[in-house]
Amino acid sequence: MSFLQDYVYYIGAFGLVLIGLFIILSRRNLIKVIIGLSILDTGINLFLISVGYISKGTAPIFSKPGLVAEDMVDPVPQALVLTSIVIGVAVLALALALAMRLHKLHGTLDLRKIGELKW
Amino acid sequence: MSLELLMVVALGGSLLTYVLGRVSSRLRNGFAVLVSLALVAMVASLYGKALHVSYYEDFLGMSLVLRVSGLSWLFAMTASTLGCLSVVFSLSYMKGKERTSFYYSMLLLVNAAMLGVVLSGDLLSLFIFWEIMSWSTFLLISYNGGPALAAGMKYFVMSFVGSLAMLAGLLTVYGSFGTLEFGGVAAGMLSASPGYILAIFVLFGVAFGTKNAIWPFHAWLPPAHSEAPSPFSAILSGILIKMGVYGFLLIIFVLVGLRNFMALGADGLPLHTVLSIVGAITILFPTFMAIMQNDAKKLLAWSTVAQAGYIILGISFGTSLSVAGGVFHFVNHAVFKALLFMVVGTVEYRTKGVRDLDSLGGLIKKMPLTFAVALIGVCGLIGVPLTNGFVSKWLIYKTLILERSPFLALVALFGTWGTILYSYKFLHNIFLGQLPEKYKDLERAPMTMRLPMTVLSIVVVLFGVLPGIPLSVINSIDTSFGLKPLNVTLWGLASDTGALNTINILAAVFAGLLIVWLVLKSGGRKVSVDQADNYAAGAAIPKDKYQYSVGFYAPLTRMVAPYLKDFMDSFYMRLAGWVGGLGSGIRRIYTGYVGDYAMYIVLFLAALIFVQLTWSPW
Amino acid sequence: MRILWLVLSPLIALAVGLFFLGLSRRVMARIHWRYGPPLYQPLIEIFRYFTQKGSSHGVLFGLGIVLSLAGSIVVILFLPFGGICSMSGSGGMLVVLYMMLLAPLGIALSGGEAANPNASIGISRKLMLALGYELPFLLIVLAIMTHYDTISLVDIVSAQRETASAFASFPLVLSGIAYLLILPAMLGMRPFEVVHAPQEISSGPIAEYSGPYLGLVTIQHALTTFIGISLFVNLVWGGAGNPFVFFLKMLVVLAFGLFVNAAFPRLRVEQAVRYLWRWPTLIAFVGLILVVTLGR
Amino acid sequence: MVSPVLLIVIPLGLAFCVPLIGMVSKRFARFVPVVACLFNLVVSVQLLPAVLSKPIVVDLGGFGAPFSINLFVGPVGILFSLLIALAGFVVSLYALAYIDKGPTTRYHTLYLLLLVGATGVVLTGDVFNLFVFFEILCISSYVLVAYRGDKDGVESAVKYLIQGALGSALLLTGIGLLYGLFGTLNMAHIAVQAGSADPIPLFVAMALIVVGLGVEAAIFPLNAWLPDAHSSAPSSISAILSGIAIEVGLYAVVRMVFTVFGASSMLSFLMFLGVLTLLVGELCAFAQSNIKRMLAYSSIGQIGLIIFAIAIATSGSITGGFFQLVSHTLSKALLFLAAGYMIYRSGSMDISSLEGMGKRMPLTAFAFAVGAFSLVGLPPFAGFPSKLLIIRGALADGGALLALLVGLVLLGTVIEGAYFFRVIQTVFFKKGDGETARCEAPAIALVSMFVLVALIIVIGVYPSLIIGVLNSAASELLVRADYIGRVLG
Repeated sequence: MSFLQDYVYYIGAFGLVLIGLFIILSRRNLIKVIIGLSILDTGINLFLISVGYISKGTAPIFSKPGLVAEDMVDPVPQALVLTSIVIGVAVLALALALAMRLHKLHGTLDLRKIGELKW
Repeated sequence: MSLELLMVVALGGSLLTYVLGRVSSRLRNGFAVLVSLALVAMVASLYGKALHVSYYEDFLGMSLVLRVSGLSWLFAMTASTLGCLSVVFSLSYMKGKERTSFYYSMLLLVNAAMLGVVLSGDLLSLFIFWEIMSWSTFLLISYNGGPALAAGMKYFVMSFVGSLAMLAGLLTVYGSFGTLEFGGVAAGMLSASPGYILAIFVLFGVAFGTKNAIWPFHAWLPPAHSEAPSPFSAILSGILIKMGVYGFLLIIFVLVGLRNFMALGADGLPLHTVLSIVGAITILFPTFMAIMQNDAKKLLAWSTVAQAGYIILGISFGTSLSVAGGVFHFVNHAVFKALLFMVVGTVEYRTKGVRDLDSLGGLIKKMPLTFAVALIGVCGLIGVPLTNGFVSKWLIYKTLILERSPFLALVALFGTWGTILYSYKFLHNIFLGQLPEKYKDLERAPMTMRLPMTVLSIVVVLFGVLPGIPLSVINSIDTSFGLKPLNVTLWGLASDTGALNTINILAAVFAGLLIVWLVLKSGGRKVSVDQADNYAAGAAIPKDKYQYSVGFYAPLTRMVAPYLKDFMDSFYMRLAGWVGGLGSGIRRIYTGYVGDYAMYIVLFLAALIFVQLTWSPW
Repeated sequence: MRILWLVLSPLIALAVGLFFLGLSRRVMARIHWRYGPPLYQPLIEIFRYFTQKGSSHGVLFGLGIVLSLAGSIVVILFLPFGGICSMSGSGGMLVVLYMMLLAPLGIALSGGEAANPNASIGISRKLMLALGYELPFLLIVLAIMTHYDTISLVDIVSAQRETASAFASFPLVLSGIAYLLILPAMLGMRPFEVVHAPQEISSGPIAEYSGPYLGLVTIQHALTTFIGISLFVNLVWGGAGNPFVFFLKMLVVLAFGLFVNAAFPRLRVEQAVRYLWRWPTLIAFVGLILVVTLGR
Repeated sequence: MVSPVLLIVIPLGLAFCVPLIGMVSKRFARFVPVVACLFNLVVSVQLLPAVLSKPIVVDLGGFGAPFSINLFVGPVGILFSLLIALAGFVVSLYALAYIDKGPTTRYHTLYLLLLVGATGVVLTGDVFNLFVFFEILCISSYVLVAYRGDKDGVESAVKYLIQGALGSALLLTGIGLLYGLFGTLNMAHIAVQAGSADPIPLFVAMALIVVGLGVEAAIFPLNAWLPDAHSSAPSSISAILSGIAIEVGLYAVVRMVFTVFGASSMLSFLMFLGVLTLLVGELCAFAQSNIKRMLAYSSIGQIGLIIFAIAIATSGSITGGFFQLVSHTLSKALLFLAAGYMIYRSGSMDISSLEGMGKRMPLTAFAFAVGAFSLVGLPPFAGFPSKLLIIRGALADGGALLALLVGLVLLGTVIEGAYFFRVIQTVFFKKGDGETARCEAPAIALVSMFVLVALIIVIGVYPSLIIGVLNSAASELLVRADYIGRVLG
C-alpha cells in the first residue's frame, strides 16, 4: 500500500498523460484533441508538482519559527507549474480561437477531412 | 604579365559587359570583343613562362594558387582564342535576340572560368573555377528555352555529380596530405598506396569523364550541344569539354605521375587499359549515333563524343607519341569542331533557325565561303591528309600499332570511316543537292560570321601542312611530363619509329591536282548549267522534290538501329524517374492528418526509449 | 631514277587499269555469248569524251573529280608495283589507307554538287558499302601489319617474299581468304554493283557527268581498279620482284573478280553489308586473334 | 559595456509598445521591429569581441549560479543572436512593404515576440527559462502562420499548434524529470551531475527533451508541421521560420545533447538521423510543384545536413555545421523573400506560374538565383565554403562509414541542385504566357533582399570574416568543462 501512497501522484500524472495522449492520437475532432492536449498539460503539471512534493510537507516559508528545511515542499516546481499553467492557457486559448476560425473556413472540425495541405 | 591581372580582366570583363549592356548594346559588343581580344593577347604573352602566384592566402586554411605551365598555356590559348572568335561570331548571331547582355556576360564568364581552371595551381581553385564554369554553362545551355531546358538540366545534374565526386576526392587528398597545391599533392602521391591512388583517380575521373563526355557519362552532351546557342556550342564542344582532358592530363601526369598511373588496377586489367577501352567504346558507339542523326547540331554533338574518345585513347597509352597525339587532337578538334558549329550557326542564322538535315540542301550556291570552310572543317574531322586532323590521328594510330593494340586500332580506323559517313551526310544535306525554292534569295553569311570561320579554317590547313608548329609546343609539354621528347620537324616527325613527312604528301597531292587539272583543261568546252538542267530520264524536274536527303543512310539505319540503344542514357533517365518516384512516395508519409503526425512524434519517442531499454546502445 | 618512276608509275597504272577495263568488258561479253568491244575501247572513249562538250554544275563539280583523281594518283605513288615504289618513306600503310579516302570523297562531293538524286543515292550506297567492307578490310590489314610488325607496304612485301606469301602462311591465310571474299566489293563488281546500278539509278554518282568530266571519271575508274587489285597482290599475295610477274598476278586476281561478277546477281546494299559483316568479318577477326595470340 | 540582458529586454519592451504606438499611428508602428532588430544587431556586434575573448555570464536576481536564472553569452549564443538580429532586421525591412493588409500592428508585436523568444532560447543558461522562451517563440509563430486568416494558414497553424504543443509537453516532462533527478534547472549544474546520474531516467529525460525540441528543430520524423506551416505563412514569416525558428530549435537540441547531457554516444545516431532527414527533405522537395513547399522541404534537408555536420563532433565539422547554418539562414531567408514577391505578383505558388518572372522582375529573380546557388553550394556564394568545411570535416577522419554518409549527403546535394535549377530555368528561361510588363518588387523589399545577396557573396568570397566566431562556437560546444566552469565559477 505504501507504494501506492508514495507514488499515487506519479501514477495519477502518468494516467492523465496517457489519457491525453490517447485522445490526441485517436480522436479526430479538433475540440477533442484540444481537450486531450489540456489533459496532457494537466498531467504534466501534476507530475511537476509531485516532483517537489513531500508527503505532509509544509510551505517553504522560513519566517515561521520551528520549521526545518527538510520538511518543506520544494517551491521551484510550483513556480514552474504556475508558469506552465499560464503557457498552457495561452496555447489553449489560441487553439480554441483557431478552431473557431477553422470551423468557419472549412465547415468542419474533423481533422481527417482537413487535409488539404499534405505531401 | 601577372596572372591575377589576367583573371581580374577576365572576370571583371564579364561583369562589366553586363553593366555596359544596360547602357548601350553597341558599347557592350565592342567591349566584349575587346576583352576577349585582350585575353588572347595576355595569354599569348605568357608563352614559355612558368609563373606561380598565390592570390588568396587563406581560404578556410587553404591557399589558392595560380600558375602557368606549358600544358596550361596550350589550353588557355585555345580557350581564349575560341572564346574571342565565338564572341565575334555572336555579334551577328545574337543580333535581335533577347537578353543579349546576359548572354555575352555569361560567355565571357565561361571563358574566364575556363582560364581559371587551366591556370589554377591547386585543386581547390581548380574546383572553384570548375563549378563557376559548370553553372554558367548551365545558364547558357538553358538560354534558348524549350527543349534546351531539359538539356540544361541533364547537363547540370551529371556535371554536378561529377564535381561533387571531385570535391570528395580533393578533400580526401587534403585530409591525407594537408595541402592541395599540385606540387605538394604530387609529392604526397609518390608514397601513397595504389588502392588510395585508385580511389582518388576514380573520384576525379568521374568529374573529368563527365565533363569530357566519355562513354558512360556522355548522355548530357548531345542534347546540350544541340540546344545551346551555336556560338556557345562551338565553345562547349571545342574547349569546354576538353577541360576534362586537361583534368585527365593533370591527374595522370602531374598529380599521380605516369609510373604510378601505369601500375594502377588489377594485374590482368590495368587501369590504363580500362581507360583506353572506354575510349574505344566512346569512339565506336557515338560514331554510329552520329550517322543516325537528322539534326545538324546533334550530329556534330555525337561526333564530339566520338572524337573525345580518340583523345582519351591517345592519353591512356602514356607514351610520348600517344600523348602528343591526344593533346594535338584536342587542339585540332577544338579548331575544326568550333568551325563546324559556327557553320551550322551561320546556316541557322540565314535560314531562320533551320538545322534539320532533311529540309536543307543546295546552299553551296548561296554561301560558297561557308561551304568551303565547312569542307575544310569536315576534312579535318575525317583526318584527310594535309589537314590537322590527319596528323593527330596518325600519331594515335601509330601508337596503337606500335603498342600492338590492333583491336583498338581497328576501332579507331573504323571510327574514321563512320566519320566519313556522317561528315558527308552533314555536307551533302546542307550544302549539296538541290536548292529548295524558299532559299532562293538567301544572302551569304555576314562579315562577323565569315571572319572567325575563315580564321579557323586557315588554322586547320596550317596545322595540317606545318604540324611542326603546334607539335613543338606539345613536345615541350611531353617533356615536362617526363616523357621522351619527339623528334619534331616543321613538316612532321622524323623519328626512328616511323616518319611522317607532310611536305612529300603535299607535293604529291599538288602535283596530282595540277596534272589532273591540266588534263581537264585540255578537254572540250565546259558550260555551266542550272540545277534544274539535270538528267531525269526525260521527265520534267519536279521543283523541291528532286532531292535525296531524307533517310540518307536508311538501309544502314535499318540494320544497326535495333542494336544501337543508348542504354546508359535511358538508365540515367530511369534513375531520375526513380528518384522522382521515390520522392513522391516518401512525401506520402506527410498524410495531411495531424493525428498521424502526432503518432510519429510519440512513436519516435517510444522507439528511442524502447531501444535504449532493450539494447542500451547509448 | 626516282623522279622517273614518280612520273611513270601513274602512267603504268593508267595503262594497266584501262587494259583491265577493256579486258573485263571483253570477257564479260564472251561470257554473255557476245562478241564485245575491242580491248582498246576505253581509250577510244576517253579521247572521245575529252573532245566533247561537258556541262558543269558548279566549281565543286569539277574540283571534286579532280581531287578524287589526284587522290588516286597519290595512292599509286605509295603502292609498290613489283619492286617499284616511288614514295616508300612518307607514312606507309596509314597514309595509303587515308589517301584512299580521297577518291570516293572527291566523287561524292562532285556528285553531290550535281544536285541529282540518283547521284546522291549512289553516293549514299557507296559510303555504306565502304563502311561494310572497310571493317573486314581493316581487320585484314591490321592482322598483316601486326604479323609483320611494320606499317610500311614495302616491308610487308619484302617480308612475304622472304618467307612465304600470306596465303601460304598459317595465321594469315584466314586474312587472305577474308580478303578474297571482300575483293569484289572493294572493286565494285557484281554482286556489289548496287552503287552504280545503271538500270536503276542511271549509274548513280556519275549520272551527271559528260564530256571531259566523264573522261576523268573513266580514268578514275581505271585507276581504282588498278589500286584495288594491286593492293590485294601486295598485301596477301606477296607482291612480286619485277613488274611483269606483278602484272600477271593482278591478271589472275582480275579473272577471279570477273568470274564472281559474271556468276552472281546484284545484292541490295543491306544484303551486301550484312554479308560483309558476317563471314568475311568473322574470318578476318579470327585471323587477327590468331595473329595476336600466336604472334608473340 | 552593455549588458546582454538588453538583447532580450529592449525588444520585449518594444514588442509591447507596438500596440500603443499603433494606436497613435499604424504607419509608425511598422518601424518598431526595424529599430528593435537594429538595436539587437548593434549590441550583438558590440558584444562580439568581448564574448570571443571570454564568455559573459549574467546572473539575474542577484544569486549566483546555480540558484539563479542566468544568461550565458558565449560564442554560440552571440552567433545566434547576431543571426537572429540580422535576419530579423532584413525581414522586418521587407515586411515594411510586404505586410500591408490585415492587423499589421499585431503582426509586428508577434514578430518581435518571436525574435525575443528566439534570442532568449539561445542566450539562456537555464532549462526552464529555455522552455519559456521556447514557448514564446512557438506561440507567436503559431499565430503568425495563421496571420492571413485564410484556409491554408489556419489549417496549418492548427496542425502546427497540435504538434508544437505535444512537443512542448514532452519537453516540459523532460525538464520535470531533470529537476527530479538533479534538483536544479541550471544547465551547467545539470551538466556537472549528469555523469553520475541513474542512466535510465537520465536517458528518458534526454529522449523527452530531444524529441520535444526536435519537433521545432524539424528532425525527421518530427517535422510534419514544417512544410505546411512554412508554405502557408506569409513569406516574411516563412523566411523567419526557416531561417531562424528551426535553427533555434536545432540550437536547443545541440545544446542539450552536447553541453547538458554530454551524450557523445548519441552522436552517431544523430548523424544517421541527420542524413536521413537530409535525404527525406531533399527527395520530398524534388517532387514538389509548389514553390514554397519546395523551399520548406529544402529547409528540412538543410537542417539534416547541419545535424549531420554537428554530430560528427570534430571542431572542423562543427565549424562547417555552423557555417552551413549561417549560409542557410541567409540563403533561405533570401529565397523566401524573393519567392514571396514573385508569388504575390503571379498570384500562385505553383512553380510553373513563375514562368517569365526573370523578365518581369529581374532583380527579384536575380536575388532568388543567388539564394538558390548559395544553397546548392556553388562558388562563389556562401553555401560553398560551408559545404566544403562540412565535407572536409567528415572526410578528415577517413572512416569508411563517414565516407558512405558523405556520399549520401552529396547525393542529397545533387537532388537539391536538380530541383533548384529546375526552378531557375522556369523563372528565367521558360517563356511566360502573355504577361510581360515589368512589375518589380518595391524598393524597400529589394533593399532587404540585396543586403542578403551582398552578405552571401561577401561571405562566400571571404569566409574568413566569420570563421573566427564559428571556430570558437565549435570549441564552446566541444569543451563542455569550459562551459561548466564559466557558469559555476
